Amino acid sequence: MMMIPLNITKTIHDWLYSVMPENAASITEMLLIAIAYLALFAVAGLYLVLLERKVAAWFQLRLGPNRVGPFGLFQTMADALKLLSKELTSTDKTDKFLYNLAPFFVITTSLIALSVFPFSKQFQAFDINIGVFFLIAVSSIGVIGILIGGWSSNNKYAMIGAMRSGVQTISYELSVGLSIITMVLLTGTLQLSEIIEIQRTGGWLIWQGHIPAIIAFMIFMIAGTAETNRAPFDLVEAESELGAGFHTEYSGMKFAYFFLAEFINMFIIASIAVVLFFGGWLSPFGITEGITWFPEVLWFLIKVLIIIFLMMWFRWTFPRLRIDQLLTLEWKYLLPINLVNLVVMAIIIWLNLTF
Amino acid sequence: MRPISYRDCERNITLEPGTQNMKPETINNNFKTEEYFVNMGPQHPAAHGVLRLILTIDGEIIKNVEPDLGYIHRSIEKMCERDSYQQIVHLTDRMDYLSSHINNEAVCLTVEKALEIEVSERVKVIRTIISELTRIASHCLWWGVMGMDVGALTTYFYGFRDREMINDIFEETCGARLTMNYNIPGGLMFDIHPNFVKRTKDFITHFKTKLPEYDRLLTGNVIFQKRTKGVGVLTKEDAISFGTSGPVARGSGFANDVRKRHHYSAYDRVDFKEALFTEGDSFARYQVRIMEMWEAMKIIEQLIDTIPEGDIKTPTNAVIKLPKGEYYQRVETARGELGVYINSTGTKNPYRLKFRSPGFSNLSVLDHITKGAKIGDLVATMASFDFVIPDIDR
Amino acid sequence: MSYFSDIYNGIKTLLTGMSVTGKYFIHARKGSLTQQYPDNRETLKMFDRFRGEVVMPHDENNEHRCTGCQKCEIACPNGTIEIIWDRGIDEETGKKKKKIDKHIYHLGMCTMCGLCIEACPTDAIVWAQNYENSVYDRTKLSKVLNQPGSKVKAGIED
Amino acid sequence: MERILFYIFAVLIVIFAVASVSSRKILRAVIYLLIVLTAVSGLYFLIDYNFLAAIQLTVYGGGVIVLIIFSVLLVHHVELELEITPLKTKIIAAALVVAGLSITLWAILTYPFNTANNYKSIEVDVIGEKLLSYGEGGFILPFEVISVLLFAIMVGAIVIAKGKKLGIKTGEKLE
Repeated sequence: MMMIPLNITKTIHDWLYSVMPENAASITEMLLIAIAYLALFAVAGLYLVLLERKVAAWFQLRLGPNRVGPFGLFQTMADALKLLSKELTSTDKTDKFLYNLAPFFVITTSLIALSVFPFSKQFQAFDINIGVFFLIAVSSIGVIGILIGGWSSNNKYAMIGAMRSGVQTISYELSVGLSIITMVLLTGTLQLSEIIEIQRTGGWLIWQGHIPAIIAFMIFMIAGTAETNRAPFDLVEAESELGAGFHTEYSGMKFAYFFLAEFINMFIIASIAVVLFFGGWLSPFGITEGITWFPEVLWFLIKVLIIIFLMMWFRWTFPRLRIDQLLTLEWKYLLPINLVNLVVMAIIIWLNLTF
Repeated sequence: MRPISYRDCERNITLEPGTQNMKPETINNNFKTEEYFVNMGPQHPAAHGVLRLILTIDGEIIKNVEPDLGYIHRSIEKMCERDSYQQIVHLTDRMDYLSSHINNEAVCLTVEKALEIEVSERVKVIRTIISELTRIASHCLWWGVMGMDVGALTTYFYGFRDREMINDIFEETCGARLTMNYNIPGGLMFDIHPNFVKRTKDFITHFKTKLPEYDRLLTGNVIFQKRTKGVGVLTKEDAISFGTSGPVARGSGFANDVRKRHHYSAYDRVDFKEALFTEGDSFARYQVRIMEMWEAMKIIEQLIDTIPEGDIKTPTNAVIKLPKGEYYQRVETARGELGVYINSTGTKNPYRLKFRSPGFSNLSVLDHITKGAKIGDLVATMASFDFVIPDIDR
Repeated sequence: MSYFSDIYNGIKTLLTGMSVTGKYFIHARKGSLTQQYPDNRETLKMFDRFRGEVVMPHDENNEHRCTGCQKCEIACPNGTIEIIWDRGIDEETGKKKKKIDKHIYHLGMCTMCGLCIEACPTDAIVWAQNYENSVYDRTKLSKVLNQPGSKVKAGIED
Repeated sequence: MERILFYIFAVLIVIFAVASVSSRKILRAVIYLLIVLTAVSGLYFLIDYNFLAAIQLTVYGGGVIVLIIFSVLLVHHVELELEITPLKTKIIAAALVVAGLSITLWAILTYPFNTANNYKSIEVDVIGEKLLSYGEGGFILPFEVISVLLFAIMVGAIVIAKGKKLGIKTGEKLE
């Protein structure tokens, strides 16, 4: 297992190994990294929630949260505190074990997926040689949390939501996977850090792969939005149909986990898009190429935020699809286009038409 | 199929269609599916108010819809029997609160018809303008809610933005935004505010730029069209036999606009088209309402510059006593035909007062046209019906 | 071929919708509809005719215009107004005369229909533009409209 | 370090495997099974068989378990519990398990394992070439056979799902 610590944490790494036996130091280091990631992305998730609320407000001619802290910056913190202090209720005759397991399941899988992203050259916890495939694998498990959460709530709305979620995620995983494979065909590697290295010389992949890459990006955005259960694919929690869908019966922090997981999933999808299509932490046209002190992670975050903004724009503009239309879109439109696109990409690489 | 009782819902017993007893279904199929009950409402985000729908669902498919009313029943008709004719008017604000002015007008017109008093031209024109403004306001809200029900939350705020302008006009003239109670038998409570004409014109110019935006945002949207086209189809025959009215009936090609066919107030002198679509699906009902907003603006434009001078109220006795007899008057609210039936015995209170509310008849169609549809379709259909639950329950 | 034109049209309509919301996003600061309510108390002014609550104006001599004719009480559909009156002897003429003791107004029952104000022959009660009517105790909603020690303005009765 | 992790995974696998077969609530059993499969993939990660681990997660965690959960959701209510197995069946099952376990253990304990010295993780392109090669060590034949099998399964699924409509065509009586 390869661990690439941050430059700043190099000293901590050395210090840990100097004072402790090797095993203990390694375990401590893992724990430290895990806690750092947890804290970082809990905060990131909270601020994504705030961003969503602000963006929604601006789309809807409102002001958005602006009471807690300057510009409402601490609003979601306050919400999280409120949710922490709330009672954890459940319905009668739930399957208590599964009911309590589900939110942790959802949040854990999304946090695991975060570990493989190269946020900058050195900021990557787990540089695995099958990075992209690992992402698909982990994200395919996340749905189980929703399924068992919906089933064990002993609520019919939650049940319908869970069933819809299962159908939706299984179908759209195919499109996400295929559009990722299209790009993998271009790069010839599954390792995320290598994918970015390729883009350093040849330009961003969406430029290298031109037409099929753009189609793959569009399909990835659609399928990714569906994968995260966001509007216009939010049938899982369609509030006008099912109340709140699979998390109807959850309260307090367990609900907050579901909520946070949705936003972290959105972050993951945006991150995949950024790594696969927009050069990850690379600056556009190599502006900050030679500057050593410049935090490359900033470029990554800016790109991710733009993609997330796009998804929010979708959410606050479009009506929701119906369940059969959702499946029609996947199986009659996205999948065939995707397969053709894959072949086109192969031909383009074969004829060396990439830029 | 025997009707579903509450106990059935509690015990979650499956009722087989077409069978009287509880014998297990013998479907010649590998997969036996089980129907189950879901309560949609009375506190459901899709039901605009406290409507309870008992759904029998097979997976996503709806087998039966049974509306259960009474959660907001305030016995307005009975209260009317206790009140004097002036006092009845303000109760009607609370029925269909989105077209409160038109409800008031209906009662006033009935009383005026019974007393055989003729209100001045000025009153007629003002009533017509405010009625049409009310219609636009109601449809604005409906548009926002329609979008919200099919999942586009932003429409709600755009609809409200334009509705607020109309509410401001009402507030300036009548003193209230929603329950205006501006009509009294014999005319209006007081004259319009001096700013009324200017504000109304401002609104019309504003709204003419915003209504095409509605089309761009929602009407043209491919997802919205997929969600509404061919969903909840109501044929013309059914529309007539179920007694539907308003945009629901006109979406099915049943031309029954009261304003056109039974003139009242100043509708006889204005030129407007009756919005009529023949598809009968949710999208047709949607289009009817969008077109009605255009037509309402046309009506206001024709009248706003030429409000005639005249008395604002025709004097009546302080205690109105209707002559013995039965009186009926219908008007077109934003939801359809509202009929007011007064049975008077010559006293100062009505012996019996009955409101034929549009929502109640329209609701009766719901089960008929959503059978076999999906839950999402039910929500879209309900949104296109534009229910106001106090209007159904009264 | 309709397969591809469907896709094209679909994407086109979606982008049109996004352009509408996008336009409002850019103009979000200017076009915001929200009023920051408790902050704008000073500038928030109701319209003249706004029906906030029923009040009885008194002039500087602590005189009101209510004769106690009870027309408002009769006109009210909800029993919102209660008038407790008495017959007192007028100092000038020596005749017995109706005089209000308390003009009680139950705001909690009022539907703001305005019939009482329409019915009042002497314009003794009018609408106030007060819009902050919520209280912690329901009994506070019952108000006595005439101030203590007030009397009818001379020359109103006739 | 790796030893500790291995034992953690091993204990997890054993505990949840037992829990999975002894649980009376069916969805819980499925979740225990999921934990077992995930722990197995953890073992693969431990020995740097990353691709295999990810396959394990995708196919078993994301595919098989989701499908099982799905079918459980369709037929089971949250309160339903499985019946208690009769004693006779239990004894037979236990005997079979003991027999199988002893054979496996015997095989493992007597086989002369070589200690692996190669810590290099296998690249994906190597796996890809192996999968599609028909030379020695190639997997093209099983690959194709599985494809055909999956195709047959898909056709079967469609036929079953369309059962009602086929029935109408053949004139069977349907409710």
